[in-house]
Amino acid sequence: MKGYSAFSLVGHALRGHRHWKPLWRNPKLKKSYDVVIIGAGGHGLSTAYYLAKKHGVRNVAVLEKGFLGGGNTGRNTQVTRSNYFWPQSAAFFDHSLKLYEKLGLDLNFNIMLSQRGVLTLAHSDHDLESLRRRANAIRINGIDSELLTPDDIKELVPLINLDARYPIHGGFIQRRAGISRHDAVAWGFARAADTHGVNIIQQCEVTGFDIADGKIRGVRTTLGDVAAGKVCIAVAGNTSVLAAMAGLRMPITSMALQAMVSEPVKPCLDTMLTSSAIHMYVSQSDRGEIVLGGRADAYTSYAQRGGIPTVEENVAALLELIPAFGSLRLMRQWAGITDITPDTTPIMGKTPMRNLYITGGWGTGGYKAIPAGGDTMAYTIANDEPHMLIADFGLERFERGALIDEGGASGVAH
Amino acid sequence: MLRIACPYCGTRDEVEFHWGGDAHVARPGPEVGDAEWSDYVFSRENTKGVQLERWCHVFGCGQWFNVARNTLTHEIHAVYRMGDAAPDPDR
Amino acid sequence: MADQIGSDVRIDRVTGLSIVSLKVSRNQLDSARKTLQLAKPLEVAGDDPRSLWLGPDRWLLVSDTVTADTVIVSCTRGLAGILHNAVDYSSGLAVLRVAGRRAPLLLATGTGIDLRPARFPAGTCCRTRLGQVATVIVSEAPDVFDLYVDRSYETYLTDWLAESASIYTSYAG
Amino acid sequence: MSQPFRTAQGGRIERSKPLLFTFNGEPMQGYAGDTLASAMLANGVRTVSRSFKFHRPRGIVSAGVEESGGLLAADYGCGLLPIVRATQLPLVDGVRAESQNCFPSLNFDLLRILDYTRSLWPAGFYNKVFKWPNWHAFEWAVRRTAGLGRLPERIGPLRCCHMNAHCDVLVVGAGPAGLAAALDAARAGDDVLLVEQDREPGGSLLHDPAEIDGQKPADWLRNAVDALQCSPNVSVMLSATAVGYYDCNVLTIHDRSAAYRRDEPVEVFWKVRAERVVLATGAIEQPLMFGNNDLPGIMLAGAMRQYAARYGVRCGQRIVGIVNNDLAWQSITALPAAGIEVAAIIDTRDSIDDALIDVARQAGIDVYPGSVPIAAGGSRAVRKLQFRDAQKHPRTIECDAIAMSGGMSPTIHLYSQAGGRLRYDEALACFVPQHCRQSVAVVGAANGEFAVPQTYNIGLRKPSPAKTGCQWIDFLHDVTASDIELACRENLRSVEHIKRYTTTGMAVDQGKTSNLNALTLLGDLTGRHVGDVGTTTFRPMFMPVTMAAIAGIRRGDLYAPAKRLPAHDWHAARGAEFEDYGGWDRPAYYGEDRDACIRRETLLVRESVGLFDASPLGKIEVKGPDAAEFLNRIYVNTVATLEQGRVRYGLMLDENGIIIDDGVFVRLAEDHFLVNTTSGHADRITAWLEEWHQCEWSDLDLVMNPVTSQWAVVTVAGPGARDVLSTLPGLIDLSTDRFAHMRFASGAFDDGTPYRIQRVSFTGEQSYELSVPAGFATEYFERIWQAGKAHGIGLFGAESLMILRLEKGFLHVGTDTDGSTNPLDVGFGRVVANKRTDFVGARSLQRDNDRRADRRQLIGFELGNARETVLAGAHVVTGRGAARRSEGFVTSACRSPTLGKTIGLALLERGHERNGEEIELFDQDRVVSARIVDACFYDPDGERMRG
Ligand SMILES: Cc1cc2nc3c(=O)[nH]c(=O)nc-3n(C[C@H](O)[C@H](O)[C@H](O)COP(=O)(O)OP(=O)(O)OC[C@H]3O[C@@H](n4cnc5c(N)ncnc54)[C@H](O)[C@@H]3O)c2cc1C
Ligand SMILES: NC(=O)c1ccc[n+]([C@@H]2O[C@H](COP(=O)([O-])OP(=O)(O)OC[C@H]3O[C@@H](n4cnc5c(N)ncnc54)[C@H](O)[C@@H]3O)[C@@H](O)[C@H]2O)c1
Ligand SMILES: Cc1cc2nc3c(=O)[nH]c(=O)nc-3n(C[C@H](O)[C@H](O)[C@H](O)COP(=O)(O)O)c2cc1C
Ligand SMILES: [Zn+2]
Repeated sequence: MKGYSAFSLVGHALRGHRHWKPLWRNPKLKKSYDVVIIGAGGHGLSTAYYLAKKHGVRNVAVLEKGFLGGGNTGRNTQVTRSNYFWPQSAAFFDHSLKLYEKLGLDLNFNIMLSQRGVLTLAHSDHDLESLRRRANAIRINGIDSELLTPDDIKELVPLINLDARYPIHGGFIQRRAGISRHDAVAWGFARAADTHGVNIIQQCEVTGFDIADGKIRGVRTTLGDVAAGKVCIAVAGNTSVLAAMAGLRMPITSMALQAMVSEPVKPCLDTMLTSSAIHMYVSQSDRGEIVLGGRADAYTSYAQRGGIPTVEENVAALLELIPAFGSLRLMRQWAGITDITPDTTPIMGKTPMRNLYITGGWGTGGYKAIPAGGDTMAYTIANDEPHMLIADFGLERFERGALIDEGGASGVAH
Repeated sequence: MLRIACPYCGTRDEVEFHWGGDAHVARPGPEVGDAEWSDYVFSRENTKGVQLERWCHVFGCGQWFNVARNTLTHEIHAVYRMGDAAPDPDR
Repeated sequence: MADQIGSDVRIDRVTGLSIVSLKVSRNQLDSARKTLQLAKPLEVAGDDPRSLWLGPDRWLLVSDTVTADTVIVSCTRGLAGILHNAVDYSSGLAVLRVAGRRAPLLLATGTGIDLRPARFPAGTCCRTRLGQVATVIVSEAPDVFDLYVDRSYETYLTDWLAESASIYTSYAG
Repeated sequence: MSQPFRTAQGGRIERSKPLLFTFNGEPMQGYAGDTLASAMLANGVRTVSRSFKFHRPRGIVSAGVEESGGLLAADYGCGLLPIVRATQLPLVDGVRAESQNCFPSLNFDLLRILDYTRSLWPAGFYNKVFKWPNWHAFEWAVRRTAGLGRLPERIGPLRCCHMNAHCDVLVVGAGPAGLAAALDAARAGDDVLLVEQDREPGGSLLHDPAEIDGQKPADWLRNAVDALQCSPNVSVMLSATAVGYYDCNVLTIHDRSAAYRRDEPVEVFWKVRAERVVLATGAIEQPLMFGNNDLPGIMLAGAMRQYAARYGVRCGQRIVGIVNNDLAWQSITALPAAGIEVAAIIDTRDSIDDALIDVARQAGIDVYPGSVPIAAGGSRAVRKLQFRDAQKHPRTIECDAIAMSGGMSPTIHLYSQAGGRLRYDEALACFVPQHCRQSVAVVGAANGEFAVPQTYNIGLRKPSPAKTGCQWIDFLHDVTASDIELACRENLRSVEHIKRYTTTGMAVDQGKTSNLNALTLLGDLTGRHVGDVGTTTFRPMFMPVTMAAIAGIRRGDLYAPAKRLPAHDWHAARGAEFEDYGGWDRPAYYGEDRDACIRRETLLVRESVGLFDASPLGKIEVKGPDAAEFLNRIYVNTVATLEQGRVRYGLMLDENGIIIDDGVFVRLAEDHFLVNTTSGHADRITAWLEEWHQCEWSDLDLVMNPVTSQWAVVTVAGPGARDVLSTLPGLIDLSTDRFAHMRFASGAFDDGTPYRIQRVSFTGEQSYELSVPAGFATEYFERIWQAGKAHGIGLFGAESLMILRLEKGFLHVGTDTDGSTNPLDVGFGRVVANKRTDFVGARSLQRDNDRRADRRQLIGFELGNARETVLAGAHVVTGRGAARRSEGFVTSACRSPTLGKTIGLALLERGHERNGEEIELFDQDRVVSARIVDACFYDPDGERMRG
């Protein structure tokens, strides 16, 4: 992998930047692969990367119907945290955060992880009790979490309005949490996977599976059929669609989750702020835009756009917390299709169909999980047994009724 | 923003309604096995294309009804009352 | 309580109404509608008590002369043999009257329903969402609307109308 | 104060109405009818701000929404707002304008260093560096250099609201095309809404002298406007921009018509539902690519003509035109009339209509067909232009302004938002509308009709071959042609990758003047046809919208509705401290000192008698032959066996077997029930019951009527409860043998007021819930209050109630249960076992997982040490340090005033079989020990409750 560094940048600058290598190649689709991964989002790409890097499985293709990183990975609000309630979730997401902390150097690509802290607000004493419940759970899980008083919060966010319609009674913060650059994560993993020999094929849509005696043998695509030893579905909002091609029904609803940005201004918000009570979260990007989002538009949608009611909700909630933002202007709104599960916990691992694996159900919160998701899925695919960190995330948990209810436990799941 | 034609009140804004998921789901009896039961409780059609779904006009007449809506374009092809038969798809 | 915003719209509280909430079994709707001349969809019918259509099986019966009990009794008599439930709801709802040239515009700042006179003539009644809360809007006469809202929201809706009216007035001059 | 660049006469400005304003503190003068931009140009201002990334000087480029240079901070009464477009701001008296993004001053900006070291900061450089030790170490610096402008210090006087509207035809854009469309619709008798973002209608008619329908544009315009004003079914909105086009022909409009007033500025956010939409949004002129094409003084040709014709402003003394199309010739040849010297027109096309050339020559303009612009010269503003003529001779012309035109591009943003598909038109060299699902028509320039009746010839759009100076693509994000080349070289060739890697088109103008050049260049570089390259996705907002306008009046108390008790004021008068409980404003306690009050109220109920407002309790009447059967399917508990006049407690589950609500239900009559829900869930459970009846069991014959708000509920609890109530004339005999615990009765007081009374207890004391019509709430609270004085009655709030019920070990759904708690976990095993018939969620309780012994089950605990306390949210832990593990958590806890010790409830693994066990409670690293005890801490046999 051609090194990126201050020196190489200066060197290339002197030569007019005429000699930079492509981030990835455009290989031709081969007739067969050991592993075919459907979807070149963060999860598909990191799974491919770790398969090649850690498990020596290099004959891997990642098939992408559009452009790589163009799905939810390329349109999310970047919250990167591990303050989850249930031990299984906490262990998994903290593994992810730890990988994120080293990812820039590991991939030799700056993913701009900004550990500015994620602050969750409580708007009533009852809220505060459940935050305390969460904060303690997280601490016991070995993850940093601190309860804050309204004064502490005012100090962190001087612009905040403590006696809002839902007054701020306190909150808790995970200081190691923060945001990172969504596109860079996709591109960094793509570039690294490519250097390890992975074939990333863009503009190649999977349209069906080749199934014989209960086993997946390959996939049908818009560029022709491909034989595959193993296949992994990593398509987020389209999980149900792909699963249906293999005859599987999913406990998933695909909904449009919106995000929006203001015009960029000089730094005025240094932490990531979230509130489950009023369903809104906000941060300021490095470029200066105020980036906010909230609830999904509450009905099935595969159209990558949202309506106006949610925008009104989110903006009104934002101005309730930070009235000063009222004079900023909203520049753009967009949406991604999120695959939401009943317990807002992902669905990872093997499926009833042999050689078919799935990593989905990421819903509104799978960006922060990209490194760990890839790491554990790569293990699961390579060894045909679930990695211990995701043992409880399997599809079978629904039949058993063994849900991991993070939604109920932690409100907004971004 | 969706505009939905309530069969009782006429066309109203999305914000007056509550989305209720798949229509025409049969509730199995207590005798079924875990697999069948969880399929009923958790599995969703989640159709990409025309989906039959339930909506309730919570801010209006309070009635539940069914809608045939294209989840890709958000176009609404049919609205029909609870208990009415689903419209023929290739219409 | 009478709140005057400019000369173009005023908001008053209407008191002393007897209101009965009537629910009729889905199986016997037709006979019920006939015997009591209940309002058709999106309409107001009768004069005392008047019936306001809220849904296919639900009406409000409103009188400013007789008590709710009298209305209920006549219901029970009229609907003998028909499964129904008529309860006094006079205390459950607050009624606000919004009147004046700008009344429709004031309402339009908070509801998406089509209030153009042609589409919402006097005698129209519909339950909708106004300023975030469920409200029954009855068009009594051109530029005169009665709002029936859950009692617990009366203060909120009144404040909401006042604030909206004041902003709109300073906008439109 | 002179306006050196103002023409002697002409223009639509009111020279009789001078207005004063300041730019960077310097006083200047303009006229009513000016925009801030035209006024600044009239005063000879060239450089107005600095660019986003490299802090290069920026001047005014356009006369409209596409402005990429004239963005500054301006205070017109709403505080010093950042990123105000000078071309969009009507000049109002006293505007204070300041340059943006420059330090220490506009003319000397330290960060220009970034420009001189430009080659170190190509597109995506930050992905390659700043990785070690970590990004956070560099981030602060990068953040400070980024960002346009500052958040205003103070919050301005601006107020905002929404407006909803319906119409048959919504016409966007009041140029000739829009006006014509509006007139047609009006004649057809449709309700028409015509919106125009400019402050006057006319669009290109305001500066284009060409005749239209054989009339002078001004006359045509006047006639059109008069005709529209005469038709009652037409309304025209000015200074109103259509910003969003959503499903079902819903459009949003940002109405600034009242925004620029000093007193009471207002912005309105419209949501319009239209049967049909006509987009007459015109077209935006595109820049050309050549060296230093971003220098102040380089403007769009059409804009120069607009400034001359509409504002009487000369954009320079000696101008050179660089063009590739006929329309631009019209614009430039119109300038001399305004006393502007045009030195030359340089056209990249080889063959040009002779008529055009003649016009130019007559105006004394040199003409250079088939030429290639090389680069503009000048440091802070343009001084000269270098180009190569048809004979490939390098030439240089001195000038103080350049009028460029790369051709028109239709304003199809809204059309694309609507889901409209675009097609690249070879002849017009731009994207034009093709097909749309929604009912929308596109007319005029927006539809590619740039020059009716004349035809519109345009040459190839391509970057200058010469490498002198940077060729800027995105003037706002400082993206150059070489950035695009670099991205291609690094194989980011998809249009979406290019956008994200170079950030072209992502600035505050959303690429209005950069996207087309970027796409064209990308096509060239990757050997693709522009049409195949495609565009990026157009999304709302077409123009950025003030967030306060989007929020409307949803600020402060109006952000979300609060429910009020019928006797709210009565409680307030008695010192109630109100807090939000599930959407209701309820007394948390009465008095000053929170803890003292809560303690006092608790003991009061235990020792004498307390009064509590329980009005929010959900009340739903269920009536009909199948009512019992229906409720039997809803509740975990058996309903059928309940006798008339009796009350029973019940749990409701969802289909996954999780507890969603609890409360008592009453059998009023054989076929008539009253269901009580928790206060916070009244609406949700009403909907829940309706859903099951309408969607699943519509065969069951019953009717439901929610009566929550009709009945106010006065809870009287404590040893003296009966004595107090018995004083109410007309109430039934309350003696226990007549009216035992869990009984219900109804009647009327002597004054005729109807009442309902049920003897149920959430406090563990003798307790009655008396319901009277909400209209009588205050009266009856007062009466009982007076009657109770003799018995030492007092008020108690929600907080002490929570303690009272905790001492009693009563469950509070949502506090002591969460998204995973089933009835077995809270000790309802026997009830479930005894239920013979199916009910909602029953089947889920059969799953092994729901019967596991090691589930988290509800238990009671007390602290050994009388002085210790613990808070809800603490966890029950085993092990130390890294080995520490949570076995569950405390759901409720308090220091019991009655028992003088700290007690609580917890959801604990295998809790039910661990009675008596010692446990450790962990809260933010503090650990206390406790003992598991029976969950009922007070009066276990319930004598006080039943007595
Ligand atoms: C607005 C928004 C905000 C969010 N905010 C956060 C946040 O703050 N923090 C957080 O952790 N998470 C957040 N999320 C969730 C997060 O973005 C996703 O969970 C995560 O990106 C999922 O990654 P993925 O690789 O599984 O899916 P994607 O990135 O969507 O990749 C799936 C890919 O599969 C491709 N594909 C689909 N069908 C096919 C097919 N048939 N053939 C070939 N390819 C196909 C798609 O084109 C897509 O590129 C947010 C999501 C959205 C939409
Ligand atoms: N004498 C003539 O024959 C003559 C003169 C002028 C124009 N024309 C023809 O008319 C056409 C140009 O006129 P046109 O009406 O198509 O374009 P136009 O530029 O004249 O008018 C477009 C109008 O739409 C407004 N607008 C754009 N987006 C908007 C939005 N989102 N919200 C609100 N307003 C918005 C603009 O401010 C502008 O006023 C061309 O065909 C031209 O040849 C002919
Ligand atoms: C964190 C974040 C910040 C963004 N900032 C900007 C921005 O400054 N300008 C802009 O035009 N779009 C911005 N976008 C939105 C993208 O332009 C784009 O809308 C989004 O990635 C979805 O892609 P699509 O609109 O092409 O479907 C941002 C997106 C994200 C996730
Ligand atoms: Zn309805």
